[in-house]
Amino acid sequence: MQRIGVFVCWCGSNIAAAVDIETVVQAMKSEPGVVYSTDYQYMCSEAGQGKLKDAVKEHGLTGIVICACSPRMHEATFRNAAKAAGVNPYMVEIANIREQCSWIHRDRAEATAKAVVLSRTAVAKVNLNTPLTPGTSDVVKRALVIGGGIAGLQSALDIAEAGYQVDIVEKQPTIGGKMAQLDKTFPTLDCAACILTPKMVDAAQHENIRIYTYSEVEQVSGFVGNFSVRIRGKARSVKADICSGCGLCMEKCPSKKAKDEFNMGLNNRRAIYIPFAQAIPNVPVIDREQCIKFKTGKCGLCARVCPADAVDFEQQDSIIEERYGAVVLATGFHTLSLEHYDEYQYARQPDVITSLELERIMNAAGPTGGKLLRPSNGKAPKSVVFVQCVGSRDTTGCGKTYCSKICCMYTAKHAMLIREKYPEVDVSVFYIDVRTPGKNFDEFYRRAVEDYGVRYIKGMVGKVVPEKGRLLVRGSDLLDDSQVALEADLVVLASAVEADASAKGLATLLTASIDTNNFYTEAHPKLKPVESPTAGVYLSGVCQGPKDIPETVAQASAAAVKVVGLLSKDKLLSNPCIARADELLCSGCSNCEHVCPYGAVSYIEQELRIHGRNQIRRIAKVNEAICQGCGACTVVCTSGAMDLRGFSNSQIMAEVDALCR
Amino acid sequence: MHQNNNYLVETAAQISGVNPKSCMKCGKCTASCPAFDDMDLSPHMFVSMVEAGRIRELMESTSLWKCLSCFACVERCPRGVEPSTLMEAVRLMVIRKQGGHRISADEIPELLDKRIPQQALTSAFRKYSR
Amino acid sequence: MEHRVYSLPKKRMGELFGLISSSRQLFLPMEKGGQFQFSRVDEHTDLEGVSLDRLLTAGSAKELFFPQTQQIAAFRRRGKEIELTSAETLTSAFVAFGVRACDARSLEVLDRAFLGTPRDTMYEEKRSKGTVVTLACNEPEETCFCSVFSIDAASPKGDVETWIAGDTLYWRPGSEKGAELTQELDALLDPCSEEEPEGLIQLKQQIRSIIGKLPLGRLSLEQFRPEALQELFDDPAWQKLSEPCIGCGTCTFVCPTCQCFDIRDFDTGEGVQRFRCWDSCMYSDFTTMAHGNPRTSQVERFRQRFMHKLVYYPANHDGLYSCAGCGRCVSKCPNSMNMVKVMKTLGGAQHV
Amino acid sequence: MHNSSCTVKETARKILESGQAERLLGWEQDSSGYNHAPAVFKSAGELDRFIYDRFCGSNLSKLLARLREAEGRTAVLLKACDRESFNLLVREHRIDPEQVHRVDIECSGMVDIEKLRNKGIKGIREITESGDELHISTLYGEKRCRSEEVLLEKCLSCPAVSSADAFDAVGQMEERSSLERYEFWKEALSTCIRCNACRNSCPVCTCEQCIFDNPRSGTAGKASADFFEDQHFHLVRVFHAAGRCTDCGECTRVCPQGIPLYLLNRKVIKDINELYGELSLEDKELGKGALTSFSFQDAHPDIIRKRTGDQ
Amino acid sequence: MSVDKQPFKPLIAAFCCNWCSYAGADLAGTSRLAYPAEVKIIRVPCSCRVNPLFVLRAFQRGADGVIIAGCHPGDCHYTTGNYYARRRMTLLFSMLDYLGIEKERTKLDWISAAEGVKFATVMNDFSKEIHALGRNTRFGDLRCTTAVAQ
Repeated sequence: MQRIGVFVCWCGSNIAAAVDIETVVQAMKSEPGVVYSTDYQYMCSEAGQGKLKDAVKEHGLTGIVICACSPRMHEATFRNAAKAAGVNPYMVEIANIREQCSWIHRDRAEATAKAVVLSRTAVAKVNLNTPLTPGTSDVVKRALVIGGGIAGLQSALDIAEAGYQVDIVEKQPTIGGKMAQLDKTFPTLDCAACILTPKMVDAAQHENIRIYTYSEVEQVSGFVGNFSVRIRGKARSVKADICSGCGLCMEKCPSKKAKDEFNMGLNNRRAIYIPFAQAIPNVPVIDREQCIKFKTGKCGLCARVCPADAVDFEQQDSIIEERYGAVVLATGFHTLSLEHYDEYQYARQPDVITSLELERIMNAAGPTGGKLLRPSNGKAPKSVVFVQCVGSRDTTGCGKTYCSKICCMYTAKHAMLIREKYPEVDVSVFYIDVRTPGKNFDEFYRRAVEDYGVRYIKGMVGKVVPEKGRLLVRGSDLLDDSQVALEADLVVLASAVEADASAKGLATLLTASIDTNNFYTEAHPKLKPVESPTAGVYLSGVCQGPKDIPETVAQASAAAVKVVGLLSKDKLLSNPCIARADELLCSGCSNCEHVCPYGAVSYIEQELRIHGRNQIRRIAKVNEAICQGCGACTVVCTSGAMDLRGFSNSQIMAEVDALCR
Repeated sequence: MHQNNNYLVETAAQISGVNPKSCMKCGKCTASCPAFDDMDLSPHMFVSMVEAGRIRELMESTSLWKCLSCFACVERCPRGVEPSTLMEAVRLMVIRKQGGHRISADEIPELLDKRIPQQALTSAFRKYSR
Repeated sequence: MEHRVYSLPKKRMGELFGLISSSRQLFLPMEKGGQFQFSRVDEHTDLEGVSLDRLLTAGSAKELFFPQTQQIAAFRRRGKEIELTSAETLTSAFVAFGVRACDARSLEVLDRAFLGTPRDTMYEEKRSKGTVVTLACNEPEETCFCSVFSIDAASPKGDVETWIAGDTLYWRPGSEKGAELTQELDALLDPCSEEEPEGLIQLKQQIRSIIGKLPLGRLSLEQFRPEALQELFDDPAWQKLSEPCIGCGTCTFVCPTCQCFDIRDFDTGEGVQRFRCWDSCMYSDFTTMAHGNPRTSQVERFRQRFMHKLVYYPANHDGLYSCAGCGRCVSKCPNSMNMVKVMKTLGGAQHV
Repeated sequence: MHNSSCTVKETARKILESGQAERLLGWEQDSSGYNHAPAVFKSAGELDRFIYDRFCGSNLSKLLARLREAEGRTAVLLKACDRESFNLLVREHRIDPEQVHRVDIECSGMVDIEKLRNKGIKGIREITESGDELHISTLYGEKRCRSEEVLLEKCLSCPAVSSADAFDAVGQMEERSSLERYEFWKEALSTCIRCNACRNSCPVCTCEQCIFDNPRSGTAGKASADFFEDQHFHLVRVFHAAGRCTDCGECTRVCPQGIPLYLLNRKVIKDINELYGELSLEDKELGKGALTSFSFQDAHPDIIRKRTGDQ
Repeated sequence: MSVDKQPFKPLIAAFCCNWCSYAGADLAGTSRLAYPAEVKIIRVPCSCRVNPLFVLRAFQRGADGVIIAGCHPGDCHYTTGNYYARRRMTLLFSMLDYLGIEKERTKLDWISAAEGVKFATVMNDFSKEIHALGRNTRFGDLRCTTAVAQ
């Protein structure tokens, strides 16, 4: 049985004016468990807290009820006071008789009666409270960044700069990601490589950063502060430690038929290759599906010419096991495959290209050396038509329902760059809406229209038809209420951004949730935009939703700050008001696991002694470091095995009883 | 019978099952329409007028009868609005209002004209007779 | 004391019920929610629902004397004081009409449990106020095996014994209580001239002949002797027998002789109301004590029920079996396991 | 039925003889001709007592869950209505599918002996089947009855037996006024004797300890002294099965008081079907149920207030 | 009923999630927005913590109405709790309605921490509905109602 002290606060006249304090004090004296009941003008004051501490000593209180303002206001204050007096802070409950009583009820008798009910409800709860202690767990001072694009690099650099170890895992042979493929960046039109490659070098040279390229995360276990991760380094077939990156092997390689992924398949590469000149690491990789040696067993030319003897056809995948305190997801994006959009003829007409392909064509290091040429015949185009929203804002299931956010700006950029370099080329853009929120963004778009003479047509393209070696683009001009048919030499499609295919698998590994579009879900859309619902897992860049480079970098740094904040702690204290399964009642049905938003519930086979007999049962275990205490699991538990400390079934039912009495 | 406007809007929605509010005014329907040149109201305007409740005007328009029901707009619409279905609904409303047969099998030979697509005639027969 | 037989034309039974219910509460087998059970009849009741053709009510007549839930006491909190009130409610005199021979025997079984030492005053109160009017079973069913326990369904023992033979109700008081009731009904009941009228003799013969043909009528009780207790207890067959048992309490709740109850407190928020309610030895929480539960597996619980009925009870009560062969468990078990199968399996070679 | 009965027995024999399973869960014949109890058969020799006929209504998957700890594989016979329960038990880890040899058997409807009795047929000695008729030989003469008239409630909407819509009765109940529904349930549920047959036969109810048996749960209410407790018991029972109930019909079959419990379970299923439809593939893969998943577009509970206008 | 001396004073239990609706109630208080005193709040961490048993318990103990308030869809502090609550309560309310319990006695609403006005409005409206319905006689436990009825 508890020894409960009730302290009724006047809050000056805030409570006392509407509630008869003495009635409440007297009423509480006859409540079960109450051994002391008193009042004071300002309980939250130094003197009020002193009164509480004295009462604890004098009456040997084990539980405390404060009838005062909202717990959101002073719960922490009174818990600390209780702690100072030697009572467990979680033995304190607040009856909210100010915000939810004295401030809203005019009738004194009515307000007093309600204050009594609210107070006795708190007493009923405290009677069932148990002392709780926050759990602690250690923090491994190393972070893992998954994805080596601009998002991952920025997060890694920021974490490393703060003095913590970071590993980057990148599945491609080089870091750099999508940004490395871009030509210029809006709205300043500076060259992407010029601003990205220094960051790549910084990361490669940073003493706190390790980079695992051509590697993938294979298994994750553990929880915030202590994740165990298994990384598979795929065999490059080239010994990275001795390769000097001279490039001889690539020159000599006779297999030349592989599509160059970096150049969006616009040209071919060798079977042994470095994706691009500034790749990091500057170590080639053998594409085993293309390599003649791997296909037929004959050749091996690269090995023969290599001055460092670095080519190793026998190389095996390597497995790296490491522990991390935090994980940053920066898995980036892809552009939507346009197979469902027959009307644009993308698959059939080489001169219908995507914007990312145009980036490579425009890029000085690209397949055309930076000259705008038609892929079909290598001739300069006279007219270029851009089509916006291809696969975005599409609710039919072929594309994506969301706006890809970046297309309006990069299309304006492309249009402007073409008009600048080739003023004789006509450029038209079909758009539904032009969306340019961002610093200097709208000005940029208007410049394309006003200074560069890009023709913006409000309407959509219905069909692209090949005609006499050119492309006839049939569209509508809604402002004019007309159908337009433009002859074009190049049609550029702004295909939708979609989450990288690896996102879904990683979400499962990390129990980070994803939305229906496979973008990672943030812990809170407004207040926790860089945290995933799984503690210790953070989100960086487009993997959370479409965004441009400045936004990506901003989020990457924000995620890094969160990681640094976590790694700076030696121990993590966890909220003790969390779920716990009664192992004797648990039936192992997995329902709690299904609803836990944090993946805090796992199942173990445990030997239990039941009726004097040992039995192995499958039972739920809540990871105290991960559980946030929402209670979703408690309600799906049919046997009532799962309960929430601090808000237990019996506590809430006692509250209901007291409230309805 | 006098039909008030709300009734017309509801009927159009009921027959077609189309929600014109999902239109994002991209104009892809109009861009795709092979009968555009003959129409005074283009498909996107059609949707927009249904949304605005201007059904009576649509019922009186001649464009209504120019639609070939080729469903290019239905196929291409990224929002699943189905302008052609909507037109069909308004056509039905006109027909139901006027009642009776508008075409019979006997009349078809007379109407046969090389310039009329056969598909149009068949669908007209299907639609305008009972 | 031998009582004489009275008769009443069957069509006047409505008047009989009216007369009984004018001075006492009357309970008759009636249809309610698709089921037949003993229900209170008064002047407003539509007697259409009365069914005396249906052999058995879903629940037995036990409910009238030992209800499923009965309040014992109430505790109320006054500040920090507790006020106790006993929930002694006095029963008014009542008549249960249409009780079958098996149910009537079951009351004898309950009497031994409740009216021994200590006496169960709540049961005693109801028993003393209740008059049992039995009714002979014109059409026994294949699930009946009362004859195994020497119960004569053709001549059911009760405070009053009745028969419906053709168009006539025959009425014979069987006890003082019954005689009193008979006197109250003087205006309606017509004393017969013979000691046993011809119609009655014929009916009894007819019933006995059917009982002779019942498929379960010749079960043997020979094996179920106190001396065989240990042997039966250790019989490996229990394992197999209990396999289909899912531990529901259906058999115990429809059983006319099951007498176990639990005491439960209900917290009303301001106090406690204490009830007693039927319990079932088939339940995992049956007789749970501080240390746990004495029977932790279903096979033990299953064995307990049948051992109690067939061995422990007769051992303690002069050979009276705690089963009346009503057959309710035979027809109601969800998984078709029942007393009969137990008796056949354990009862000796001739039935295996 | 007779044919399939022989085939099932033959299948059972093969399984036990070949050692595909250590034991087989089936039904054991009773001399009454209808009271066949579920039983475990450990060898082909024991199959003499095996039966599969019109009176094998019980759902064996529930009993299978109890054999979880038995050594070796158990073969189980599953009628169409029992299969979903089996799947659920697998989903909720109450049965290890590796330890089970599952045999799907045909069924053309099971007979409800209570319905037969309600037709006034008593003193049953033997029941034989001929075409779609049952011939019942009783102490009181020969009786006949069309088998479709006396099928178990669960068979009446089984696609294998009938084309009736399982939700018709629920729909009719919904049509009634609130007060009528209240009166209906008050009468129906007040006959409940709280014997727990519905719970204990339900394949969904496999908790190690039921909250109704747990005095600490605050819900244990053995003494149903107020009508609230009858409502409460059935409401909680139905709710615990919500999104999990497979409409196997056991609760209705076993209720000794004949309470139409299917009207409750099917109401939840109907609601789930109408409001939430099929589970997404992903949820299915994860083994989620209707109440352990959600969609952003789910209806707000106010939809209930709008649904029927009456008081 | 007409002989009742005292006017009907209903009892309404309001389960409010700690992060949105409880804060919304606080804001209503801070803004001095009145709602009937019969509305009494129980704080829960999330609307998904509300077990249907709690709702039934409240009715058993004599509550005339039960309302659950949580974060708006998409705003849940725990990201998904209110979605689970929405489904569960929809099915519960539907089942109660099916059993013939007046469907106006139960409600679920979304009230954010900024919606003090909405909190007061919702509670006022709900209370009005309960007043119109009168005492809960179909779904209470007679053993518990003595105190309320006095």
